[in-house]
Amino acid sequence: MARMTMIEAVRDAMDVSMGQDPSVVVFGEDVGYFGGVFRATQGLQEKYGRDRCFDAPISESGIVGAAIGMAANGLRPCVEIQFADYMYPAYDQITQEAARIRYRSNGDFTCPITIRMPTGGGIFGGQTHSQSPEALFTHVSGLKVVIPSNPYDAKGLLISAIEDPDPVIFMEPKRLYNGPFDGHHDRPVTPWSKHDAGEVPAGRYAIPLGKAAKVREGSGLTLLTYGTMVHVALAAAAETGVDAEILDLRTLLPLDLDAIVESVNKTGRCVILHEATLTSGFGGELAALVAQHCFYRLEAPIRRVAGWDTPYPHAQEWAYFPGPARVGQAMLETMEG
Amino acid sequence: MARMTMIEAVRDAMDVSMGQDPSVVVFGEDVGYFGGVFRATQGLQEKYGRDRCFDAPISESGIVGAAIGMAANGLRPCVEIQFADYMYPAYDQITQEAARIRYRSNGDFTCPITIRMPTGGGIFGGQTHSQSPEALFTHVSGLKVVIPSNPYDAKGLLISAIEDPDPVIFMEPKRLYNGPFDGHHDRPVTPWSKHDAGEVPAGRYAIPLGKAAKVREGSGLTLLTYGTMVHVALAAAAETGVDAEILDLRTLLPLDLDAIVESVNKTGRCVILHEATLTSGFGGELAALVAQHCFYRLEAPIRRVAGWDTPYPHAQEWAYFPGPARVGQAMLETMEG
Amino acid sequence: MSELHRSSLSLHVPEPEVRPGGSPDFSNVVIPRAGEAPRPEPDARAEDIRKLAFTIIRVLNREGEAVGPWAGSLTDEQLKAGLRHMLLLRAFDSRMVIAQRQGKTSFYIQNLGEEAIACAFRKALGPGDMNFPTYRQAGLLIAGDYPLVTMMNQIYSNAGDPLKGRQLPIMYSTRENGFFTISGNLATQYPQAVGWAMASAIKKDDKIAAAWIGDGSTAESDFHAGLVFASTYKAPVILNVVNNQWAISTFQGVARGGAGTFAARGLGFGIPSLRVDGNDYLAVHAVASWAVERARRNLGPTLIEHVTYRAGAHSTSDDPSAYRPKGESDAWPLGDPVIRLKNHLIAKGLWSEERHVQLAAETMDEVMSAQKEAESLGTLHSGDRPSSRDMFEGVYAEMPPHLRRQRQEAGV
Amino acid sequence: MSELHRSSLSLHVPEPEVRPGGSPDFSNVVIPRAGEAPRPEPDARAEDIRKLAFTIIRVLNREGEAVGPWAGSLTDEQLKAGLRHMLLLRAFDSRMVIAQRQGKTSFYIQNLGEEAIACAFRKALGPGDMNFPTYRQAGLLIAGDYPLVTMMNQIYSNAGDPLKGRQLPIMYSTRENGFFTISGNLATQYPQAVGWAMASAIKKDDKIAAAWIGDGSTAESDFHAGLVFASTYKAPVILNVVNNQWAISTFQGVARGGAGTFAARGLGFGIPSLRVDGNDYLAVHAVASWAVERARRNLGPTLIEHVTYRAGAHSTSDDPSAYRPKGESDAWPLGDPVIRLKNHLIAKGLWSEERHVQLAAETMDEVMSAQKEAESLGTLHSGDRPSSRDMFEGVYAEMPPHLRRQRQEAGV
Ligand SMILES: Cc1ncc(C[n+]2csc(CCOP(=O)(O)OP(=O)(O)O)c2C)c(N)n1
Ligand SMILES: Cc1ncc(C[n+]2csc(CCOP(=O)(O)OP(=O)(O)O)c2C)c(N)n1
Ligand SMILES: [Mg+2]
Ligand SMILES: [Mg+2]
Repeated sequence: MARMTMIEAVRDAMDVSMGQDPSVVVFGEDVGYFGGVFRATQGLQEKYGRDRCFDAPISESGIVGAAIGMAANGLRPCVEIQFADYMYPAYDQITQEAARIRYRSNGDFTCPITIRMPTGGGIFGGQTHSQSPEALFTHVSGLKVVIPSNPYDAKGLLISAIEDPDPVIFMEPKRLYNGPFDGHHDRPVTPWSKHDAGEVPAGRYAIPLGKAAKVREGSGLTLLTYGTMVHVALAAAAETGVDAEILDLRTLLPLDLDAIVESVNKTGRCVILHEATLTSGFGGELAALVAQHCFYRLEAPIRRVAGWDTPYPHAQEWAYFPGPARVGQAMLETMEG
Repeated sequence: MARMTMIEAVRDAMDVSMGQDPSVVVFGEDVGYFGGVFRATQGLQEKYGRDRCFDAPISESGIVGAAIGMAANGLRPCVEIQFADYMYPAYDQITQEAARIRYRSNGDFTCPITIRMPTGGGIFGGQTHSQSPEALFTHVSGLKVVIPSNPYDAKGLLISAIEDPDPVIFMEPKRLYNGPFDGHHDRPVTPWSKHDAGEVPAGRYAIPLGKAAKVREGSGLTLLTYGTMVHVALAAAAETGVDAEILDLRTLLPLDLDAIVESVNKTGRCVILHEATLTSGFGGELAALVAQHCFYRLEAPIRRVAGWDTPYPHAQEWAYFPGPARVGQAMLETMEG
Repeated sequence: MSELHRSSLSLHVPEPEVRPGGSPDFSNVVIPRAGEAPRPEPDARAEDIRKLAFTIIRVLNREGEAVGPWAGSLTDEQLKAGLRHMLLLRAFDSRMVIAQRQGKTSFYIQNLGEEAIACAFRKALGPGDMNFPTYRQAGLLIAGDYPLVTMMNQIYSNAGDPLKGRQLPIMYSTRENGFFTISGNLATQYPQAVGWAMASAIKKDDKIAAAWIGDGSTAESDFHAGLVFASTYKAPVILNVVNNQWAISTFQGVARGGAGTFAARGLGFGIPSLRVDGNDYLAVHAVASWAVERARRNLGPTLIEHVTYRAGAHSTSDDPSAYRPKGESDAWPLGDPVIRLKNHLIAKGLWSEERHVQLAAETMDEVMSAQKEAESLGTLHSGDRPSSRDMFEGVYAEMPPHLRRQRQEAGV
Repeated sequence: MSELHRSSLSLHVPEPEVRPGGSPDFSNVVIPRAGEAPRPEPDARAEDIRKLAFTIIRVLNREGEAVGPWAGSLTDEQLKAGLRHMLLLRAFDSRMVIAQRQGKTSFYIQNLGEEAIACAFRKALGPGDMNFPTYRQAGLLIAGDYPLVTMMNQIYSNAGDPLKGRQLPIMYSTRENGFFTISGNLATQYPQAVGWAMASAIKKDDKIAAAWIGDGSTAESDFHAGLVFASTYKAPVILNVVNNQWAISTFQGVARGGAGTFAARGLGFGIPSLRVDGNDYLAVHAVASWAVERARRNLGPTLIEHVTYRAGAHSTSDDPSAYRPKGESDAWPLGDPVIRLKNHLIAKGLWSEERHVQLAAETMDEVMSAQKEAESLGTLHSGDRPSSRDMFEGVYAEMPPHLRRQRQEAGV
């Protein structure tokens, strides 16, 4: 067992996967010699050779398109999109091709690929290094969508993603790479080495896709979230004293509906939190499910806290980011009715 | 006043717009000499010349990219994507560029473009001629999203879209081109010439974006829908006898929340209906809004009826399509509790 | 600062020579003589053979003789088999177009006039090689001896459809026969083919891939992505462009723009690029074999522009008389691939008009008996069909809970 | 069926000659002599001038003389102004890199080594022409006399930022100065530039557009879309490719693949394509003027590959010592654009080392006083700043109800 950052955990997952299965290949922009702009693939080219870890041309559709072809020919590509904000050129290949190869060929061809992408804001990255486009994937039948919130989960979930027989979108909250950011941007950052979830076992272990984690037991309300916002929610609970039950969804598609319904039926109240723009965000789906399945137990309106419906601004980053104050207030209001 | 099909109404809107404003140009795949695969632009090239209505190469990103540049240089392009299913190569240009030009340049550049696309199924078009990707647009700040359900609205809304100072996604339910399809695929099709909304005034008129239409007054429950499903909802109400108030949303972004809240607060019950895949569809957002704003008036869980979470199949089209039977059942269940 | 006198600009919008009402005119299409184009060594550099991207490699001359350095890649038996495949495909097309009109299926796309390309190409490939076809390469299946009845089952979405009714007619898929699942979205398969070939190289395998695209679709972005990856990683892939002059109603000039040919695009990537007479079975086979050798010897990709003419409508949803002149197909200077191969066999003394009529009748019989068999399994609106249950299967390897719930809700 | 002996394939992964630890080696970069390349008429056909896509057009020789047919496009005064612009840009960069390190802003991208390209190009354009730049063409603004302080206000996201703090630093926008709002997404601006130029032609205007892209970004799909549209509609646009050898850590060979040059890509579209010495202010200006004349005369697009070297880090987030050898920048055979123009002016008797030092000091003063002014308006984390209210404005021309509600909720 070692303490790792989330980047190290992600790298370790790829290392383990490449080590155990020669069909796993890794490529993307700057991932070869240099090891990626976030250094997630550092050392993999040296260890596994240039034809298993290499630089790709700056063509996201080419990267995903080639990965699909490789998967059809027996490989298990794990590719990197440098920022989630740059997945759009690949959106056609991801949604119209990868997601449907199995279905349209009735299993004659399959598409076991993993598409990693750093996601979310909080690094003053402006409109094109901050986006959280998960809802653009959760609407697509045939994809799986995973967002870890800590190093331990990141490694176990990424190994599961790479081993999964279907295409998995693996979104890495970049603000968590170095530590469990709780939204207090003006306070010193805690490193993962000071956090329990920074403990990452060596070797292979897998966390099943489709299972949420209860990161805080509580009875006052249920807070549904994922990624960076898990830590913001924890901070808000601590600061408001609201006895929130906090679910880290981890996999958005397929979703752990049972865990959600069980918790909301228990608490009778629900707050939903994500960093992405509110309208048509994944929070809409969550609210709809809760409203449907827990209707007779709900004691207060479901509240959503999310990024505003604007592009992600640069200077106003902290006014945009749904930090602990906004989350705390939504919790308190939800406790009131 | 003339009776028109929806295709004729769409064509008439472009004709009127091109006639009154020389900066309006129309292009897309096969739209020039031939007049488009659905014939929406028939005659426009002959009338306005080859440099105002012309064929584009098969490059959706090029079509939208070029339109953005033209808009920045004073034109008002109205472009056609041959099927909504083929908008994906343009998704980057639409969501990362068109939608954000005004914001990121603080109004120094703007993007008054209209992107028309036939949408929805019901024509045995299989996975790539049947999709309803509206939720992939409603999550994008800076876009407007319009879906008409009849010829009268189509013309008035398309004129508004073309005149709008911002980018508008204009989705045309192709199953409605020739008549108000109510989901009974095994019955003869009613033509628009037999329907009141087939009455389309000559010349310019505009229907404001962002306003829903109440297509059926009722007190039992509120049904929220748009496009083809408006007619399916009407059929289901007639067949079940449920006294549904049916709102045709017409514009999904910006949404007419006031009309929705007013109606649901009155009826206390709500069914949401769309053809797109259920999970993370626009119905999720609608349900979340209703659950939030009408919580204390709701007497039954909000039900969503939608396409299943599979790609749009070919042979099983009518099992996939949320027809009057499914809608009717959801209405009855919602009346019960 | 420019000191130029500024004259006003105007937009150039390319248009075909002739539209309905006019008479077909291909006088601007330069057709080089058969046998003229040289045959370079397969390890030639793109720059050294660039002329082959601006001519048309042809083997069969007007007299039906096979001439020049590209001749001789096929035995007599293979030639006769080729003729049979093309006739089979033509019969298949004609029956399926009628079946669609009869409402037995929703949609069909035919290959009329372009039969030589896919049929001959298929014979240059080996077992385990993989095509990434468009909807207009049914010849790959026919020449690969894929069962006609299975193709029809797919077209009818009937109980025998290997794709369970999920796909639009003619969107076949068969890994075993080296035919990747067709996509309705144009061009997406181009980088996929390159990726497949790269995987072969990564695995140190000896299988190669072939990508397919139409003239109009080369404008799509994924065409570029495919070329970039093929060029960078020297992937063992053959990049086919089928230039049949039309993209629905849009003539090839709109996608081609100012370049003389589509093959020229490949040169911009340093990829050896050749144009071939797509209506000449022998030429297609020879050029394909050359490219296959390159790929197999790890010499990298080849781009082939097949010059042909879409003699039929774009699809059963289309009526070309609205946008191209009557008789344009007959005026097409490269002729008909079936007649040309027939004449060659006759010139060689291997064939006769009588045997041809007989073969045509035989292939039609074969198609009709396959059709009968397929229809006994059902058609789109009657007989046995894939179930609604099938609709919910295969979205994922394992059905997740939400789909299970939906299937229950659907009561299937 | 292939009869070939099948040997196993292997993947070709291009790599630069040297990595950290090695010594810089540009011996494979062929540098033609200055003055050697011919200057064709602007209405030349792409095919007839294809050699210009494989050489490097150069004007300044080793002695600092302007030689050959491309010389002579600039007056002495213009040359001195060019030197001033480049020095200003260099001073600007050096101050802003420091400002970023001091935490006054979040991010910066410098132009070091590439100053000649944007500075000289800008002077070939006329009023009303429009650039669609990347983040590495600040020289367009500097040479366009755009106020330094406004640039800095944008970089600082301060109260004077014309973009209200919404954009990442250096993502400038100024319609008035012919500079389209920069996107963080690579290559998207290429088809937009072509569209802008098409609009000019549709309006029968006389304004032209210039598209900009880096070597690495030519792999993006939108590069292709831009070329297709430019080629088809003969749009009055100049398609610039700035080949600075690197795309973050990836050397240009990964995007270029098997083609000898990036200019070769343009030839595949029948677009006249030229390579120019990007570190030679005179050559860039001459080639740009030639392309401007082509566009203005409605002769269509031109592709220009500017051959240069990214002497600095990719951005302030990057440390190039991790992926390229020390001293590679100094070994770059085309030298430094500032020194080369300085030497030319000295050779012409128009300049001296003293005056150069003086000019460098003057430009640095100018930058520093602009900086002082900008900082008086605030920096990213201190002083006056755009408000949270500004965040909600400008998403649409008119604020829709849901944004109004959100603004209220935010209490701003
Ligand atoms: C991404 C995308 N855009 C548009 C279409 C609609 N479409 C189908 S076929 C076709 C024409 C293709 O022409 P070409 O590539 O020349 O192939 P051909 O039909 O001639 O074989 C078009 C525009 C599509 N299927 N996919
Ligand atoms: C669509 C997209 N993909 C990836 C990136 C990340 N990225 C930013 S700059 C860059 C390298 C660009 O290199 P090049 O085009 O050569 O331009 P240069 O930086 O050398 O000027 C990359 C990969 C991006 N901004 N947009
Ligand atoms: Mg074609
Ligand atoms: Mg570069």
